[in-house]
Amino acid sequence: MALLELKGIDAFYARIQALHGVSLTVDRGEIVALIGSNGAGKTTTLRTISGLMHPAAGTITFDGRDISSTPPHRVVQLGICQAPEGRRLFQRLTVQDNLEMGAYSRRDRGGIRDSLEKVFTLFPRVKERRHQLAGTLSGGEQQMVAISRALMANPRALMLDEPSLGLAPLIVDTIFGIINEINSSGVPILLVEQNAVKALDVAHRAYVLETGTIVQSGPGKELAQSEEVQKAYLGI
Amino acid sequence: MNGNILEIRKVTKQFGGLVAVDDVAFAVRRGEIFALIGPNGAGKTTLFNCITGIYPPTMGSIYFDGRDISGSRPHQVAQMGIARTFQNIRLFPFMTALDNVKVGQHVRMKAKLWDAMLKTPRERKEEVRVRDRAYELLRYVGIERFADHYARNLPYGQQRRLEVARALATDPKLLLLDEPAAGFTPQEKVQLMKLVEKIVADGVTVFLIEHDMRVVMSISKRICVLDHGEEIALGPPDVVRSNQRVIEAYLGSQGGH
Amino acid sequence: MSSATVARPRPGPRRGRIRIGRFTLNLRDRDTVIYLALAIGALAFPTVADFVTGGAGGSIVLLAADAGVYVLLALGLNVVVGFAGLLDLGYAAFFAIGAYTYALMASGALFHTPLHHAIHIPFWLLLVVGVMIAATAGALLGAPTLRLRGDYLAIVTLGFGEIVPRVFRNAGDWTGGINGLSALDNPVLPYWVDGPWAGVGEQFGIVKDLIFSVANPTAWYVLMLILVGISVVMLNNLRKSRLGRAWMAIREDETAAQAMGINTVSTKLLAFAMGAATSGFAGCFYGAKLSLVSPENFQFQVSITILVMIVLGGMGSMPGVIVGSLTVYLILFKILPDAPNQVHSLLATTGFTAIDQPTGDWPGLGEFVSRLKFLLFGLILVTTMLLRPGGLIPSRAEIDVERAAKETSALGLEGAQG
Amino acid sequence: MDGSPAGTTQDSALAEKAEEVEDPAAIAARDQAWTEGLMAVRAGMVGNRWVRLLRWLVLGVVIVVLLLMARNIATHSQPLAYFLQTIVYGLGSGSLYALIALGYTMVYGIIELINFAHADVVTFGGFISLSVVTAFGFKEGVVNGPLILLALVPITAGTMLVCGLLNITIERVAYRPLRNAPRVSPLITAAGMSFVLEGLMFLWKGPVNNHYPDLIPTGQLTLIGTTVRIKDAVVVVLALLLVLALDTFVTKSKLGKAMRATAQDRDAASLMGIDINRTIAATFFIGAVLAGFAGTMYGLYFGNIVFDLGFATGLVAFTAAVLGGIGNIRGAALGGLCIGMFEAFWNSYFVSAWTQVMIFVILTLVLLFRPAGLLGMRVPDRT
Amino acid sequence: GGTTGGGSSKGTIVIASDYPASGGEASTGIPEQQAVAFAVSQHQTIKGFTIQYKPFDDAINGVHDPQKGAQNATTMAGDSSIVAMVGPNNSNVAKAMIPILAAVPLAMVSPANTNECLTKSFSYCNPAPSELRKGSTNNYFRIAGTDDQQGPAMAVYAHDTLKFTKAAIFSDNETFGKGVADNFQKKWTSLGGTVVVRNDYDAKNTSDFKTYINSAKSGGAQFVYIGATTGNKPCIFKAQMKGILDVPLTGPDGFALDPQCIKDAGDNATNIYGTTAGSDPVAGNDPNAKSTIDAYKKVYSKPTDIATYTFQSYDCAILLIDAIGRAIDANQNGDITTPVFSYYQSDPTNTATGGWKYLSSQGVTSSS
Ligand SMILES: Nc1ncnc2c1ncn2[C@@H]1O[C@H](COP(=O)(O)OP(=O)(O)OP(=O)(O)O)[C@@H](O)[C@H]1O
Ligand SMILES: Nc1ncnc2c1ncn2[C@@H]1O[C@H](COP(=O)(O)OP(=O)(O)OP(=O)(O)O)[C@@H](O)[C@H]1O
Ligand SMILES: [Mg+2]
Ligand SMILES: [Mg+2]
Repeated sequence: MALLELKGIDAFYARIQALHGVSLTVDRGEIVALIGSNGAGKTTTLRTISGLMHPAAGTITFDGRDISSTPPHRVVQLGICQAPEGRRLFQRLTVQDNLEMGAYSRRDRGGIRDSLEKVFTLFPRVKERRHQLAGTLSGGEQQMVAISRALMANPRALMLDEPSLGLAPLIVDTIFGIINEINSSGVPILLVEQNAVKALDVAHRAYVLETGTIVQSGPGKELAQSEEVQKAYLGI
Repeated sequence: MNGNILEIRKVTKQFGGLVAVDDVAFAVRRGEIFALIGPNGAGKTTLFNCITGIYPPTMGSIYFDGRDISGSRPHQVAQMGIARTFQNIRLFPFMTALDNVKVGQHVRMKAKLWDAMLKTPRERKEEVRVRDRAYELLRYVGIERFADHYARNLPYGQQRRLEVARALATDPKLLLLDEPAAGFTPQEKVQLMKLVEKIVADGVTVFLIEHDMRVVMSISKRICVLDHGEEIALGPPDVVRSNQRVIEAYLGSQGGH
Repeated sequence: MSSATVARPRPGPRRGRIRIGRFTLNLRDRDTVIYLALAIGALAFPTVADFVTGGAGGSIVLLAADAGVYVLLALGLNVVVGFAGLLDLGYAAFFAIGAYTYALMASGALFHTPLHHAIHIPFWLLLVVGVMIAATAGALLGAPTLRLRGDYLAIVTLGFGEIVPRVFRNAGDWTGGINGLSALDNPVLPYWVDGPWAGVGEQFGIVKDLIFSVANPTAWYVLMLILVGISVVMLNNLRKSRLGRAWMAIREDETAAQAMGINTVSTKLLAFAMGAATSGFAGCFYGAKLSLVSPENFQFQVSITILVMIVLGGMGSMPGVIVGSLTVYLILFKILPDAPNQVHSLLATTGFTAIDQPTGDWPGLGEFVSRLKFLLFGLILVTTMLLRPGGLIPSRAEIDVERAAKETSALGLEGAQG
Repeated sequence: MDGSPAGTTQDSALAEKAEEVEDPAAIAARDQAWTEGLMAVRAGMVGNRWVRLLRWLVLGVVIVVLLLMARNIATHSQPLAYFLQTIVYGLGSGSLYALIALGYTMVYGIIELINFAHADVVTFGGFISLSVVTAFGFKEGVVNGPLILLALVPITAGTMLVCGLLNITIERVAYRPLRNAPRVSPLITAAGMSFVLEGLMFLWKGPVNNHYPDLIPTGQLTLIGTTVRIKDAVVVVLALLLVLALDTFVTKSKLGKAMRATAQDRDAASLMGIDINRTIAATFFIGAVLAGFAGTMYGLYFGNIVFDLGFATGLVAFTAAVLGGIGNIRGAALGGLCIGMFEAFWNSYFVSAWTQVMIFVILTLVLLFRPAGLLGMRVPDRT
Repeated sequence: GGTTGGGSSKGTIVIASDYPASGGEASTGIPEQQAVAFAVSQHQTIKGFTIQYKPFDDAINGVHDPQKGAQNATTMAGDSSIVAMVGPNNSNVAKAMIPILAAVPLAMVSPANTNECLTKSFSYCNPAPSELRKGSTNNYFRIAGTDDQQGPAMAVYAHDTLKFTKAAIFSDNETFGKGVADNFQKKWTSLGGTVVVRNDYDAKNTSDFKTYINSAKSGGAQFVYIGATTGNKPCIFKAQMKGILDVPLTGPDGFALDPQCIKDAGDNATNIYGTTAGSDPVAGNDPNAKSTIDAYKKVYSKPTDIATYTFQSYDCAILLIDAIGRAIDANQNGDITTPVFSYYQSDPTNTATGGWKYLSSQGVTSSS
């Protein structure tokens, strides 16, 4: 059975239905990409999984447990962690405090310290700025902190919402390297990306979302060959 | 006055001990598309903020159209003809798209308090004009059908467009775009490039910050590269692309694109 | 593109519209309907009041005229809080300034000050002068607050609300001190204005000036109606104008507003000034009708009451604010004060007089109800807000927020992205 | 602004610029000042020139007031003793303000709500402990001496607990359902709750002043003509200890950090695994525990409680919180002490009818120069 | 106003009252109201007419509000069954009500208004009483001592009897309190006394009086004079004097004779001197008063049921009821104001305090 499974999810913002019967699965050890144009409902999908929104219909199961109506902090405690869209850092906390907040539901002090070291080696820039208030970082720096913060939770499953947004080309490469690296340590990743080329490249499997509906799915490499996908998302 | 619409003259911006922009000097020529690139935290947005009066520069001065604008307040800068969009979209979320654009025309309107209170014919005429122009701009960026929607309810891509329309509504001579293509699909990026080219063709100079090299390299005339607040390269795309320092500091493997 | 998810049909263009000359009334527009209902209600009110009370409607009509003072105040505060998004907790200060302006310039008061010369400016002129002075005061008091954002501004305005009445109280040489000023002039309408038809020949068969007095409730009522009418029209025009949009833009995002060329300083000042101007109207009317101003009556409670009115009615929405202020006024000035007497008479007619008798700790039901007033008012506030967080007649934006909030989650998590 | 045609303001601004030839060092120095808190709010304020002018003006006024005060202090018949005694009394009431201000600051810090009902919880606390004290028959002269402290400690603790529970209930009923409503809606329910609490206490204890027995053992220390009673010392020391404890708790403990995170971004906080409902409830609880303590102390220290005490006291305490920098614990404590001290000095040396006016004038001036309060800080509005 | 007929009795006559009956000011307002109710319950009929009582509340959000007072006055004016009213409690409410009720006319008798300018013409009075009535005949009467009497009386007492020379003077900065304190100070200085400190505190915002006490102490004050009403904490001032300054506290009847004051002062409730505008109903031993008070206490047994002006309010009601009787006798068609006035000239016997008697002999209550 899949680790994370969505079945027929409907979700609404006020009167607007953002998701129409979305079903997807993420298996242990997988990188799954979710691509789609703006407003397709990618972020909404992640919000629903995290419990920030509750689906109007359908079920979400994680590791065999129904989490459709679990509040977000419980979801995190179960091990699903998300680097949300728009960074959402704690602006008036320092970078270091932000990272520590990422490890909020962990109890192993030693492990936390290790994770911190690891994050610092991944992003030297973050280490350099660790005493600065998060709110004063540049856009890209904030993005790095947001990803680092998610890593600090040492999650069982990781969701990244447009991790490459606003990052310099060099850092984008780094990010995808990191994604691979984390995944190879056994953590499944659900990846939402505009940079479809890279996303499909690292993903084992991928889903294409259009106006709230999954229109296509399959192995990443395969989708990258698909004509519609190429036209719409790869810019070829 | 020369062909430069904007001159950055040795501008430095410090935050406490941190030098975000370090003695940068370059000029943007009238009618071109000029790009500012550089690694994250290089000081690009900070420079935009200095130009638009959100922060005063610590040292140096900024000339727009031959006038020193350093230290002017944001609304004065907008009045003079510099408009901008923001790295994190900043629309007026609970105003309709149409009203957002109308706000953009604020500086170009003349109605006084009494006109507004008494709804004088003058004011009414102006309102009609403003409304028509707003629709025109929405059409220009391709989101006319969203005119009645609250800005916050627009999809992300349309919000970016709306921000551009709102900026254009101020009748700028110079348009600053901060990462306009961030979060766009390739298709949308192409549309955006077309839009930018259209804007330039209509006589507005565009000065943009962007991390997507395909966008930057294909539309900009000249590029300035910042790293750690310092200017490390300046020139046409080809030159910049092959500059070793730029590749090391910024482009990495993507330099080839 | 996801246009399909958000596109919604635009309202039908022509149905439900009535054209009267240049104006079109759109009967499908909620606000228009409410305005219409309010206008009809207001016009019919004196007659209905008279009819219902069997010819003794005078005191109710006067009550309604007094309520108008609060309607004006609420409309003014709505400009500051609802339109421009500047939380003002000391609005009573401007009310006080308006009232004292009238009191000093339309009574013998200045004779007792170091000036030694009384000034008796006619009410009609003072309406204009009072508005100007209040607006200036608004701008002046607003000035130091302009650098502040959010609730820091609120607390400074709260400070003004505390300072102004105390200054009036302590500056006894000029303001009558704690005793306040009384015996203020009544407005007088010269006969040539109200026309020969108004007061034809009661005494000597000649026309005479129409004097506003307690004996003439309708005059006050009509005057108030006109003031409210003018304010509503002007403020509504403002809301839909360049300035109104600038206020809203500042409310939504100040930095972005600046980048659009809006001078936030002067725009905010104008919001304060317009808010204060409306309260200048209210202050003049209050002073003229009550013939008394005293520093005790512009305290924090008044500011809070006005704020409650606009929030309860629906902040930012003018019909909402009018309905809200009338409702709260009715509760505070009529229903709650009358409740004990109602209970008394109810018990008397139903024969349960026993529970109305005080015994030991029990003060009698009527008396008990009288003691409940504070509690009741509080409960009314809390429950109304819980039932309708956006107010009785919310503005369009708030309807949206509310819906989003409700549907986003039951957890109280934010729907919109920060 | 509508009055001025687009061109003129900008032209004159430029003209001004041209006249001013400032050397880079001066510009840099000015810039430094900006970064220290002022810069953040540059958007939305009057031009530099005006600020500088105002600054001098205000400085002038402040100096005049200080000189006047100095003169009054110096010309007093017993200058030193009187001065020191004023400090002692200022500290006493200041620390009570500080305690109450803490509750405002914490709640504001986490959900940006001016909790109008907070000071009524303080009053409520006072009434609870008063009732217990009366029920046990404690009175002046009946029980005295150090033993009374043995009884007061559990009574105070119990009061604190009851207040905490009350506040949690209020939060649950009146604020939580409105967490996503427009900002002012919870403000109105807070005002409503304040009325409800005052209404209840009105029914319970009537409209009159309620005498609170003076139970803290008498005894005093006199130095240089200045008297410090045990009462004064107890209030100040306990209040300061509590402030310190709370500050350490919020900056160091995990719950404290959760509070700060929740305050800044609720969604993100919940994505960190923080139970925001619990965190917010905890904040209300702690605020009210302090309120319970403050209420009891208030009664013991000032000797009376009245049902609508919260109204005026709350206003001052909230002012104190803002003065110190709302959301900031040390700021609230500092603000409370400042206001208590200022009141004491103004009442001692000047006309007290103007005390409240002066408090708000000072608040305005402080905010004019430090728009985020004495210890508050604000993150620049990043674009 | 006027009387209406019908029913088993000849008709019903309604007496109204206007007090702040909610919020903080209810501490005086509610007992005042109860006292009128009590008086009416004692005299349920007069000369064949039934008497009823209708209280009005002039407090909005817990603060007396002249606008509300004016509204109440208009309602009373419009209700033909109401013939007279007791109250109001606050002078500025009276100012708003007098012009309205003078035009009717409808008699008002206040137990508590002490502002001298309501009835007396001094040069500093703005407006003068006649201006306030706007040309109508006088309809306003009161039994409370005016501010220009109590203060000086205490000054004379402190100077002549207590032989003090140094006074510390405070007030609650409200109409009554500041008025008496000012008048005290005027007389005191004219008698040659020294004022070591004079300050007006903000009653709502002040809980801590120690700085004031300290200033009195360091100036060497021999006694403290506070112009205030009980609710404004003068006796808490006294309580806080404990252990710091051990001198007498003096003041007007606004607090000094109020039993609540003794409670407020706690174990420092000694050495309090007060003036009174009449004889003190509670402390005094007028047997007539005592029986009335005891009867009242039987119905209203809580300690908070008696506050300042409670029995003065009772007196006003009795006064009105008697006047109504005279009006009926004289068949004056409901004109109560004239009988009320004439009543002052005669000799009363049946009131609780007899306070107005004292006053009428001073000739201060009416300026007709
Ligand atoms: N807070 C909101 N209120 C109302 N509608 C919303 C809200 N957030 C998103 N929507 C709508 O829901 C739909 C899905 O949005 P979502 O954010 O999930 O898209 P996305 O695929 O993540 O897009 P993007 O690439 O722009 O991030 C869009 O049509 C959007 O307009
Ligand atoms: N208000 C501030 N206070 C302190 N440091 C700041 C402030 N604003 C920016 N910085 C710092 O200045 C540097 C430049 O930031 P800036 O936003 O200009 O970068 P950028 O080039 O736009 O980067 P990105 O591409 O990531 O958006 C960053 O290191 C940032 O942390
Ligand atoms: Mg998204
Ligand atoms: Mg940037």
